[in-house]
Formats: sequence, structure tokens, C-alpha cells
Amino acid sequence: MDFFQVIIELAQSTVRLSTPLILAALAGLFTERAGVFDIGLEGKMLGAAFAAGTVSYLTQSVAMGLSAAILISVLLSLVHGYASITQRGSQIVSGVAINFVVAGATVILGQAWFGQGGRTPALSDSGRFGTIRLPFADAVRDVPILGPIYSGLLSGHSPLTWLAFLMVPVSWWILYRTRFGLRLRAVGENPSAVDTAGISVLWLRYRAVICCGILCGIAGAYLSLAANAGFTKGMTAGKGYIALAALIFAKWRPKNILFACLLFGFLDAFAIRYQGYAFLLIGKVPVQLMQALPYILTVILLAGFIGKAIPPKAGGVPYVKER
Amino acid sequence: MSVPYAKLPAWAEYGLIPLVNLAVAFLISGLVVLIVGESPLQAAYHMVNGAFGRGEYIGFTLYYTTTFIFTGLAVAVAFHCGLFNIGGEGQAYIGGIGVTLACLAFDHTLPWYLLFPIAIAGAAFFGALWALIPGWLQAKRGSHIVITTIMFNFIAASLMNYLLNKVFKPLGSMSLETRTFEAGGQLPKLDWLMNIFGLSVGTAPFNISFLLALVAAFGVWVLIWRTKLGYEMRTMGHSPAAARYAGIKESRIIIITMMISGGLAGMMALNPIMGEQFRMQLDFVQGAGFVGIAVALMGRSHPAGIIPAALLFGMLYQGGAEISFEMPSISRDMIVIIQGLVILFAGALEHMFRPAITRIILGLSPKTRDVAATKGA
Amino acid sequence: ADIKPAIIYDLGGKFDKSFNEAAYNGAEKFKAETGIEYRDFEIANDAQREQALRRFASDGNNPIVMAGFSWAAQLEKVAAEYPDTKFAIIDMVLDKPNVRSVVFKEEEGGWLAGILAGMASKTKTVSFVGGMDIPLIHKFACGYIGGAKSLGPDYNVLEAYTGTTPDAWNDPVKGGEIAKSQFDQGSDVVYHAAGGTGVGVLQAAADAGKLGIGVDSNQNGLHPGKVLTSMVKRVDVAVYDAFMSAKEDKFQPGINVLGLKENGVDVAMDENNAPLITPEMKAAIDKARADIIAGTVKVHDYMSDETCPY
Amino acid sequence: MNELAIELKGIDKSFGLVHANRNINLKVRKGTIHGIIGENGAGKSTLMSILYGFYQADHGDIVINGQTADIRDPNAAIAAGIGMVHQHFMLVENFTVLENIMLGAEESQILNAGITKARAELKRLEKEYALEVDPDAVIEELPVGIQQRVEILKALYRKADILILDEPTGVLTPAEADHLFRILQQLKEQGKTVLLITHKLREIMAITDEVSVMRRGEMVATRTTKETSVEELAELMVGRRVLLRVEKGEARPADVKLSVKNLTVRDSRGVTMVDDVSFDIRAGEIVGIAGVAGNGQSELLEAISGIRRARAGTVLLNGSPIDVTGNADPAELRKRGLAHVPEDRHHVGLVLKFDESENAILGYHDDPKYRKGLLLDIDAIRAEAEEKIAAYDIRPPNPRLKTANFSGGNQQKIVLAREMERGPDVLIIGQPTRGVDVGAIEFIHRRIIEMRDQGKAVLLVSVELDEIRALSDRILVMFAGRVVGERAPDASEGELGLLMAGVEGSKEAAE
Ligand SMILES: Nc1ncnc2c1ncn2[C@@H]1O[C@H](COP(=O)(O)OP(=O)(O)OP(=O)(O)O)[C@@H](O)[C@H]1O
Ligand SMILES: Nc1ncnc2c1ncn2[C@@H]1O[C@H](COP(=O)(O)OP(=O)(O)OP(=O)(O)O)[C@@H](O)[C@H]1O
Ligand SMILES: [Mg+2]
Ligand SMILES: [Mg+2]
Repeated sequence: MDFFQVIIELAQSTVRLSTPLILAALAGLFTERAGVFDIGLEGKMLGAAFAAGTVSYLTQSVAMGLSAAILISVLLSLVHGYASITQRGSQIVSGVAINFVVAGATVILGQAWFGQGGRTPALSDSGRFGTIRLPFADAVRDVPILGPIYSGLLSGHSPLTWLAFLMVPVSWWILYRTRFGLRLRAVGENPSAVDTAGISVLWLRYRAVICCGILCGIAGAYLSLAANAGFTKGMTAGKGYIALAALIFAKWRPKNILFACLLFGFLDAFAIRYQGYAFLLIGKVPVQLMQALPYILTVILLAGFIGKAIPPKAGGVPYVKER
Repeated sequence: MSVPYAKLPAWAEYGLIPLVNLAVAFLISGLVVLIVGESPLQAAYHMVNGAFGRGEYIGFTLYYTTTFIFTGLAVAVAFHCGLFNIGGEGQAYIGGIGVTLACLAFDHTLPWYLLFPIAIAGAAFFGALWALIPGWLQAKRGSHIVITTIMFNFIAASLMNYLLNKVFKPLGSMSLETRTFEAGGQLPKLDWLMNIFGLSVGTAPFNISFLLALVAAFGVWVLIWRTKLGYEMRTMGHSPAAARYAGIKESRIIIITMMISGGLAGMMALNPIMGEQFRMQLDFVQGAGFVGIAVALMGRSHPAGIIPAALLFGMLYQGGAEISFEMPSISRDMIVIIQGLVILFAGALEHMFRPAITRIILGLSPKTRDVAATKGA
Repeated sequence: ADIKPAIIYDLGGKFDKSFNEAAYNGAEKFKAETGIEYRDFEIANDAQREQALRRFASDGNNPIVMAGFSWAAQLEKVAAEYPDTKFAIIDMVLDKPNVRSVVFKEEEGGWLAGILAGMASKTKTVSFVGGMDIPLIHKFACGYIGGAKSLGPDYNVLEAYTGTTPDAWNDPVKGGEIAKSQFDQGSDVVYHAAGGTGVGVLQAAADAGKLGIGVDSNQNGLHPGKVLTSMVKRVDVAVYDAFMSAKEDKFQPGINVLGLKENGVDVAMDENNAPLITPEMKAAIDKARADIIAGTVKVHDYMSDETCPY
Repeated sequence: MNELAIELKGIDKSFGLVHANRNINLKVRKGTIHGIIGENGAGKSTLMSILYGFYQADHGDIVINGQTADIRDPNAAIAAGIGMVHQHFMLVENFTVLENIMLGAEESQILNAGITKARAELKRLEKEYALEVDPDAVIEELPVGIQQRVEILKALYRKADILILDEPTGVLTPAEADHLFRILQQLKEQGKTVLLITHKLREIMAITDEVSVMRRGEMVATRTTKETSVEELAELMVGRRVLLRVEKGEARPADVKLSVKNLTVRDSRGVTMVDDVSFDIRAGEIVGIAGVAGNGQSELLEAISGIRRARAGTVLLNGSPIDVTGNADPAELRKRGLAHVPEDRHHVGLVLKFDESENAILGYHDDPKYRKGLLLDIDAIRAEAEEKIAAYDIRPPNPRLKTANFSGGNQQKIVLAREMERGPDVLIIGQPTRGVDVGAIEFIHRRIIEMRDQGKAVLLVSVELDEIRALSDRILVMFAGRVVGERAPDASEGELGLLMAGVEGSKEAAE
């Protein structure tokens, strides 16, 4: 097959696969930059995907579905916030707890409401994000090089994919160019400095956690409203953990997150595409090796090129003023 | 982790507060049960009775406890050195290779008590091996242990899938599992232990690896608080700069710690493989590695806390199964919610009732310990 | 007779949209027809297998059906302890006087699905998405590949698996992505045997204007006009029969092999896919079915040697 | 001028069971510089933090400019015109100077608008008070002296009328301290009020108008500075007479114990921090290294003690080489008779979460005498810790107490006891009395001189010129990584100061 065409197709697959990762990793960026670690990304995404699937089915409106996803995800974030910010509990334990509760609750509620074992009914097109076909996509398809890029790579994505990619510079802008971002980054490094500057550490961290909830909500909605047409139990399938890995891989920087997620997406797309493919010289490799390839390559890249990732200094520890 | 409030007497700190937290966790779970339209009291009865009501039930509870002690200890050991090992799942999975190889090779020829030590060594060796690489990468290349251990969980799953398919599975068998081990590969149950208490273990797979888990817990306590190595691990965990100053070799300690952690996780494989199924199956770890994180943190990374925390989860697993046997409208997913709530209230929200309890207790006892600001040097 | 039937599902849980769910549907059908309540249980880990089985047996449930091939070892023990209880196990053969083993010839259904896929394909490239690389799924795949390639040497079948963790059965997003990748490589009909992941496969086919093929239960209605057919495996019938025969005191132990001949597997035809099935296709599968039943065409069983010759 | 800027009435504060402030009353007149002194842990920082709204008092009132102020949080304090430079800087280390100054006073949601204004205002303040800083420099790359400027600028930027400085000179050179005092003087002339906490009584005498003394959480006295003496203040603080000058006999230098030749060290960024440094130290002498913080002293100590790898050079310990450019092992060096009191006791010298007894063996935990078979001999460790506690009068005398719960002076004694009590041949000490009160200083100084008299070779690094002059038998001055001169201890402060500022040194080095 035309080599260039393959590249375009791989790239498009990469974009789709990395969309939820980008959103979830940016979500993690906001809380972790504020000093609240979050391994509950998985659970929040799952809860949001469920809410989106349910509400979108009931109302036949994607907007309602998306809002519900965000709402649920923010609520879960607030639980995490309450436990780890107000009650100064262990952030990791709280995240694990949320993953458990959501994994169970989505199935129970889904079964109770729809009787399909935790699945939500399949959504019709009106209950789902369609894809955006860019103008003239079909007309320019045959233009060499640029045509396929425009119509094959850029066109045909869900609005949430555009949103995800847009959120990268937006998140960067919020973190580095606004007062909120300045304070947020400061509270993740040295909460006492923020406190003595007359800013409430708690409220700031809560807002960071809410930002996380919003982005995780969009990530979840992407899964059930754009990538799929409805919710299936456990449909995050570990994406929250991969997003967390991407966040660390990216050393907690927005631009790097984009690259890390695209990399993970690409490795996945590559492994999918070349499963069972007879490679030159090597021949067919076992399916399992192809499936492990993204993870193996990640480890190699991490060891070879990335170097030390230094987390926000105050990350993981509750802010305690008086011992 | 620093305790943000005044010091309480030990009975309150380690007895009352956890109990209150648990009570609240179960109260909230009771609400969930109520929502499903079942009686929370009855569910509570089945939970407790199902976990402890009979020798057999206790046997099952302790069977799960055994698993969680191993994975909990694995997380805790790494934690003391400042490493967050979320790779227990993969390390336990790979540890299964060691147990399986030992059993496949010797189950015909050796009695269990000779094979067990070989299997322990095999489990620990393979588990340690799987942790060695992330440990080495962290020590030498600065690769973040959280990412590498996540990745190694996935890689372990692929590797085991391949091995079970292509190496271990007898030809013509449907399931991805090894053949069933002969007598040498089957650990004896602890019926004598239960008999001491006048109980019978029945069919529960409560086996000798429970004792190994207790020994491991004691060993971890000795290691962390009574050996030079443990001292160095803790120094490293609290302050890498102080460790360097003290002449502690950073990479060496990180690698050794990860290997011990992985070895403990690997030993978890003994319990299901040699103690229950007598063969290695696909995905036999079934999330125990992740539960280990909660167990370790709720047990404050101390064996004396990890054992009760593991027991708590053992109880949730076994009692939860009984609930869903007895109350068909409460499914296994409901049990997952209850587990989550317990982790949330007894783990993450453990300080919620501390101020109130402190006030009550300090209010009751005369305020004699009003200490003056410490006198200067 | 008065019976207390019970069913225990495998780890996937009763609503896996696939195998276990089919078993559940069979039990529900029995309940609806006879009004007899049944007990069921979803295990959460392997240690609960023996516990649940023994528990049901000692509670006097009879017959007890186990869905899934992983039950053999436990059943072997428990069946001996409860000689008066009737057991049925699906997808696995166990030789015991009180056990009925029900296995299916998935390869025969797959063969028909392969023929339909090949005939519906414009590109002569079709594809398969499996949940995990395990023998059972290869059984599905191998018949399908054989069927498609029986149409001519220029037919090509792509084959891929979702993953290696239990999530592989619950990852519709990845399933959809695999399907899209196969479409990019020229496939225009995709058959799945991937549980919940398959929902994503069929969705991706519908979204891309290609055709999907469902599995286990009849999934033609999920996307009417976009699902070419479903390779149904009558697990529901197996469960229903086990309960019913026990009720009528006609429970027979021994091995039941259900293929095309026994109506144990087939390709689903209904109003949802009627417009997609041309008379030629209909004729082709009728012929293939007859040939297989007559034994003139022998579909290779992957489990016989764990290879797929096609 | 009798108007009161601050009046504290009956302030009381407990942290759990620690009663940090007891019924404190304090009056500070407007336009004065008011000193506060007291031992480590007396409650000075706590009191100031209450005034600043960082902590809330359990009881008591705060009156600012005659009006009762409800200072619930730092915001309220800032609004009331109070600024504070904390003992432990409240800076975000990976932010720039400008970002730190703006934090909390950004003016608008979007930073850009504020940035221009902040830059201009910063320029103006820099000019007015001669406080130069590069607004775009990142904090962690600045020497502590400059970091402190940033803290002061932060307060001035917020238009503070009342400025609280908690031990500001602990990290400054004499010249920098003088500069700071000129600024404080200038602020006072502008009618601002300054509260100054310090352990250095000389500074109190030099700059304050009034001084208050705290002891064990209580305010024990307030004096007009002109009417009191250093001796009286020291006695008020400690509750007994304190010897403020160390008695020291003649040094009797013997063999060379530590010999450093052409040592060059770079930091992690590749900047040369120690540049071709050579010197010898003999048994029975104290060699002091004077210099402004950040001129390579820290790196020098780290390289000699094997914590940091040197680029080039040789170091001989007792005549045999240390592999400073390769894998020098701090544990090995200890066995060979090198003891090291690090500058940063919080992060390097101690593990704050350990028991006192565990810290008492840090670095020596390998010693067979702490071992019983394969295990650590906890009893032996505690017994030894108890001995040291007794010998060094470490309080509270409880080896099982968490180290974080000891005051700074006592923490320092834990380190000193550990490093000195084993009879090392060479002792290298960084900042032995940073943040330590007069009572403890007296004790620590005496111990260091005893070590010398026992025939140890002592290398002392301190930014306290007084300390260097009081203890050293020879003084080396470091500037920009080089040793720019050697002087006798009776060299004048001015002469040393010039060397430290690199004025003389550059000439001498060029020769
Ligand atoms: N998503 C983005 N969109 C547009 N420009 C970006 C984006 N991310 C980064 N940049 C540009 O790249 C520069 C580097 O930013 P980034 O935060 O990724 O790394 P950094 O500056 O090294 O981080 P730090 O603030 O921790 O030093 C920014 O100043 C900005 O100009
Ligand atoms: N946040 C806190 N939580 C608990 N106890 C505290 C806290 N801050 C200070 N303390 C305790 O209160 C007492 C007074 O401490 P404070 O820091 O006010 O002393 P200080 O006079 O400033 O000492 P130094 O001279 O060492 O700076 C000490 O015993 C200290 O341990
Ligand atoms: Mg930047
Ligand atoms: Mg202080």
C-alpha cells in the first residue's frame, strides 16, 4: 500500500487514540501541579463516561451528556479533594477508593436502570458526537501530499478531539499566563509561600481539583459519546493509568503532555496495525509481543532519553500548617 | 506522614479511631444496600458471619488475607525507601513462573515440604527479577518508577499470556493454565491450626502459605526496623541527601529494595497456585497487586498495620461473596462499591473523626500534660 | 419433577454481552416458560469457583450449570462428592457419570460467517477481531478464515486481538480502533469474538459504512442494516435444555457436541440483515451448511492440533 | 513619638501540647526598630506569625495603630500594612523573582498586564533601597542573601508599614548585614516600624531602639536598647550568666592531617564552584574559611567529605589520598577518621523523621558495635544516644523522640555529638551555629576548641565572621571559588570584609 497513505492512516489512528489520554493527562496536570496527586483519573473518567452515556441516551442530547459527565467527574474530584485537602488523607488511598467505588457503581446503576449489565443502550447519532468534516475535504482529497493530510488526517475528527488538542495551549496559557495558573503552580511547589501571600491554599487546591474534574469529564464523555456509542462497563480499560504515566513522562508540562500522549497513541496504533504482519527479516512476531510493544518502547524511551522527572515539590503531601 | 493533631493514647489511636472509621464506612455501605432495597442489617450479618461465622468461612477469609499480606508488604517495603511500586500486580504474576517451574519439575518426585522452599525461592526470584528492571532503571537512568512499574504490569500480562499459550498449556486444553500439579505441588491446608480452636477448615483453601505470610511480615518488620539495610532504606526514603551524606549508595539501595519488594509480591503466587488451584491460570493475581497499595497505605506501611488491613480486605472478599450468595440482589459489583467505601472512609478519611475523638478523650482526662514550649539548648 | 436449578457464570459476569449473557438468557427463558425460579452467581475470582459450586450443591440445587471452560478442575472434585446432583458444563468436556458436557463447533458457524463475509466484501479482504489470544477464540477465528478462503485463493483475512489483560474483553474503544485499522487495510467486513469489546467493533463498522458480524447472541439488531449477520452459539439453548430436561426427568449425562447439524451454531438471519443477504449468499450458505452436515466439507477444529491450516 | 504601631494583649497559643506563647503583652512604638530575642524555641517566630495572621492565637488581641485588628489570615495582615520576612523563606524556588513578588498581588486575572506594572514598581523599589535583583532570575539559582532581598521586596511591594524580619542576618555576610541595616534605618526614617528577631546581640545593640526578651513562651522583659547591655540581655534570655567570648589558648599545630591540592569542583549545571583550591590543615589547629555564602564553601566541604564528585585535584587524609574525583565513599572516609558536620542539618545532617537515637548513628550505622548478629543492636544504640544526650545536654533528654520535635540548637547538638565524640582525626564543620541561640553557641564553641586542643585538625566554614575570628587559628578567605587570601585571626573585620567582597582578592589572585 502507498506508504504515505499508511502514514496518514496511522496518524489519524494516533490522534483518536491519544485524545482521551491528552484530556486525562491535562486533568492530572492541573491537580498535580497544585500538589494533589491523583491516581483516580481512571475512576473519574469511567464515572464520566457512564454519566455521559446515560444522560445522552435519556435526553438524546450530547450537550446534556457532556454536562453530566463533567458534573459527575467534578463531584468525584470534590470527594478526592475533601479527603486529601480538607481531611489531609492519603491522596493515593483516596484515588484508589474512587476507582473502586466507580467501578462498582457504574455497573450497579447501569444494571438497575437499563438491565443490560452495566451497559447503557446504544446511542443514536443525535446522542453522540459526530465527526467534523472539514469543508472541501472531499474536493481536495486527490491533491498530492496536502490533500490526504487535509482530508485524511485533519478532517473527520470528533469535536472533542479538536477540543482536546486545543486544551493543550489553553492549559499552558492558563498555567503560565494567568493569575490562577501562577498561584496554582506555586501551591504545588510551596504552599506556605502561597499561604503567607494571603491566598487560601485550600480553595486554590479545590479549584485545581475541579479543573481536573472538568477535563476528566470530557475525557470520559469522549469514550462513550465519540469513540463509542454508549457506555460499556470498565470501558476505560486502564487509560487513566496510561494518562498518569504520560503526565509523568511529560514531566508535568503541557507541551510535553501533547507529545507523550501522541507517542503513546502512536505506539498503540502501530501495534494494532502491525499485529500479525510479516516484517522484513523478522517475520511474524507473536501477537503478545506486538501488544506489549508500546509498553516496552515506552520503557526504553524513558530510560534512554527522558531523564529524571521531578514532580511538583509539595505533591502528595497534605498542607499542614500547625503540627 | 505527620499526625496533624495532638497525640492520643495508643488504645484510641490504634483501636478506637480505626473502629469508628470502619463503622462509618459500613454505615455508608449500609445506605447503598438500602437503596438496592435490601436490609443493611441482614447484609452486615452476612458479611460478618460469612467472614468469621464458621471454620470454613474463616479459612476463606484468611486465604485472601494471605494474598493481601504479601502484596501489601511488597508495596510497604518500597514505600519505606521512597519508591511507589505499583507493579505488584505484574511482579506477583511473574512470580507465578517460579512456583510453576518448581512444581512442574518436582511435583512427582519431591514431597511438598521439600518442594515448598524451592517454590518460595522461585516465586521470590522471578518476582524480584520483574522488579529489578524498574529498580535498575530508576537508580541508573532516573526513569520514574511509577511509569515503569505500570508498563511492566502490561508487559507481564503479555508475557504470561504468551507463556501460558505456547509453553505451559497442555496441548488440546481450552483454558490457559498449566496441568494440575501432583501431590508434591499441593500445599497442605492448615486444618490443624483451625482444629486448635475447635474449628474445621472444611473446603477452604487456607494453607501453609498463610504462615509464610506471617513470617514474611515479621521478616519485614525486622528488616525495616532492626537491620542496617532497613535503616539505610528508611534514610533514603526520608531524605536522599542525608543518605548520600551517610555514605549510603543510592542505586544499590533502590535496586535491593525493589528486589525485596518484587520478591514479596512474587511470593503471593504461592497462595493461589500451590495452595488453591494447584496449577497456574491466566490472570491468577486478579487485582491483588492493586489492593496491596490500599492495604499498605491503610496499614501505614507497618506489618502490624498491614496484617489487620489485609484481614479487613480478606473479610470483604469472603464476607462479600457470602452476601451475594445469600442476597441475590446484591451482586459482586456491590461488593466492589463497599470495598471502595471502606478504603475511602477507613483509609483516606481516617482523620475525619480524629479532632472530635481527641477533644472527647482529652476532655475526659485531666489536662496535666500541658508542656511548656521546649526549653532552648 | 420439582427442581431447583442453578447457574454459575464465569469471570466475565452474566452481562458480558456475549457468552455468559447467552447462558443467562437461556436460564431466563426457562424461568419465563416454567415459572421456576433459579439461583445464579457471578464469581469474582478463581478461589470462588469451588466455593460457589460446592455451596450450590450442598444447598440442594439441582441441576447446576456452569458456563465456561475454566470449571473443569473444580467440577471434577465436586461432582464426585455429590453423585446425585446433575451438573452441566459448557465449552468443556468432563467425563463423569453425573455431568453433561456441552461443547460447540464454533468453527462450523465461523465457516458460514466467513462465506457470507467474503461474498459481501467488495475488496476481498475481511477481518476478525478477537478479545484475547486464547484457544477458544482461535476456534472462532479459524472457521471464519477457512470459510472466507474457501471462496477463492485471492481472499485475504486480517486477524487481530485486543489485549492480554481481562480488560481485553471490555475495551470497545480499542476494539473500534482495531476495526478502523483493518478498514484502512482494505477490509470491509469485520467479525468479532471479543465480548464487550465487540460492541466497539460493530459500532466502528456501522460508523465507517462497513459491515460487522456479531457473535454468540444475535447482534444483528444492534445496528440494523450494518451487521451482516451474527454467528450465534446457542449457549442459551444448552442452558435451557439442561434445565428443561432435568425438569422432565430426562437429563442425560455425557458429551453433547453441538454443531450446525444440532442447531448449536448458525448464522443469524432476520429482518435486520435481510436486505444485506443476496440470494447468491443464501444459496452459498445453504450449500455449505448441507455439505458440512453431510460431512463432505470438514471444517478444521483448531483444538484438534492448535493450528489453523487456512 | 509615642504612638503605638503594634500592641499585643494577652496572646496565647498552643500547638497540641506545646504551649508556644503564654499571655504575651508587647508594645511597639511607631517608627522604631524593635528587637525580639530569645532562645531557640522560645516562641518568637510563633508570635510573629500570629501577628502576621499565619497562625491564629488561642486568646488575646492585636491592636494595630490604635485599632483592634482582626487578623484572621495573612491577607488581613497585608491589608493592615504588615509585611513579614520569614525565618524559612516563603519563596517558590522554581519561580522567577518577579513571579514570586507578584504572587498574591497580581492585580489582574491575566498576568501580562500586571507584569509591566510590577517590573516598574520593582525598579523603583530597587533604586530607592539599593536592593538590586534580576527580576527574571530563578530563585533556586540565587544565593540566599539575594533570596532574602526578594523577601524584603515582596513586603515593600505590598506597601508594608510594619515590617517583621525573622532572623534575617543568619544567612548574610557582615557587609550584607550592614546593607540590610541601612535599609532598615531608611525605613525607620520613613516612619515605618520594624520588628527584628535575631540571635546576634551585637546587632540588637547596633540597630534597635527597644528590645524584648522571650523565654519559654513568655515575654520576660522589654528594655530600651541604650539602657541595657549584651550581658544583661544574654542573662535575661538564658536565665543564667553566659560567657560571650570563647577562651582559647595557643594553638600547637603538629603534622599535616588534611591536605587539599588544586581542588576544582563544578556544580550540577557545570559552573565551576571551587576553582583550584589548595591548603593544608595540621593536627591541633582550626582553619576557618570565611566568605560570602555561595562562593564555593559548600561545594568544597562536600567534595572533601565525598558527597560531591570533584573535577580535578587531590586530597590527602592522614597522608593517603581520597578519591575525590572518582568514587569517594563518605562511609569509608568516616572510618579513616574524617568527621563532617554538614551545613544543612535539616536535610543532610539529620533525618527529621527519625528518632534521636537513630540520628545519633547516621553514617556510623555500619559500625559493628551497633550490631548484634545480623541485626542492629537497638539497646546499644539507645544507650549511646543517652550518653551523648547527657554529655551535650541535649533537651529533652529522650532518645526516642522524633528529631523534628527538637529545637534547632538541640538538633545541631545531636549532629555535633555524633561527629565529635568518636575522636576523628579531621573534623570539617559547616555553619556550626546557624540559627542557634547564645547559650548553645557558647557550648558549641567550647566543644570545637576542645577538639582542637585534643589534637584534631578542624576545618571550619561559617558565614559568621565573628565566629570565624573567634575560633580560627588561621583564616582563609574564599571568593568566587578561589582562596583569595590567608589572614591571622586578629586581622581586622574591614580587611577580611574587603577580601570577602573580592576587592583585595582579585588583586592578590592576579599576582
Ligand atoms: N501548548 C503550548 N502552546 C503554545 N506554546 C507553548 C505550549 N507549551 C509551551 N509553549 C511555549 O514553549 C515554552 C516552554 O514551555 P513549557 O512550559 O512547556 O516548558 P518550560 O518553560 O521549560 O517549563 P517551566 O515553566 O517549568 O520552566 C513556553 O514559554 C511557550 O512559549
Ligand atoms: N507549626 C507548629 N506546630 C507545632 N509546634 C510548633 C509549630 N511551630 C512551632 N512549634 C513549637 O512551638 C515552640 C516555639 O517555636 P518558635 O518557632 O516560635 O520558636 P523560636 O523562638 O522562633 O525559635 P528559633 O530561635 O529556633 O527560631 C517550639 O517548641 C516549636 O517546636
Ligand atoms: Mg514554562
Ligand atoms: Mg524562629
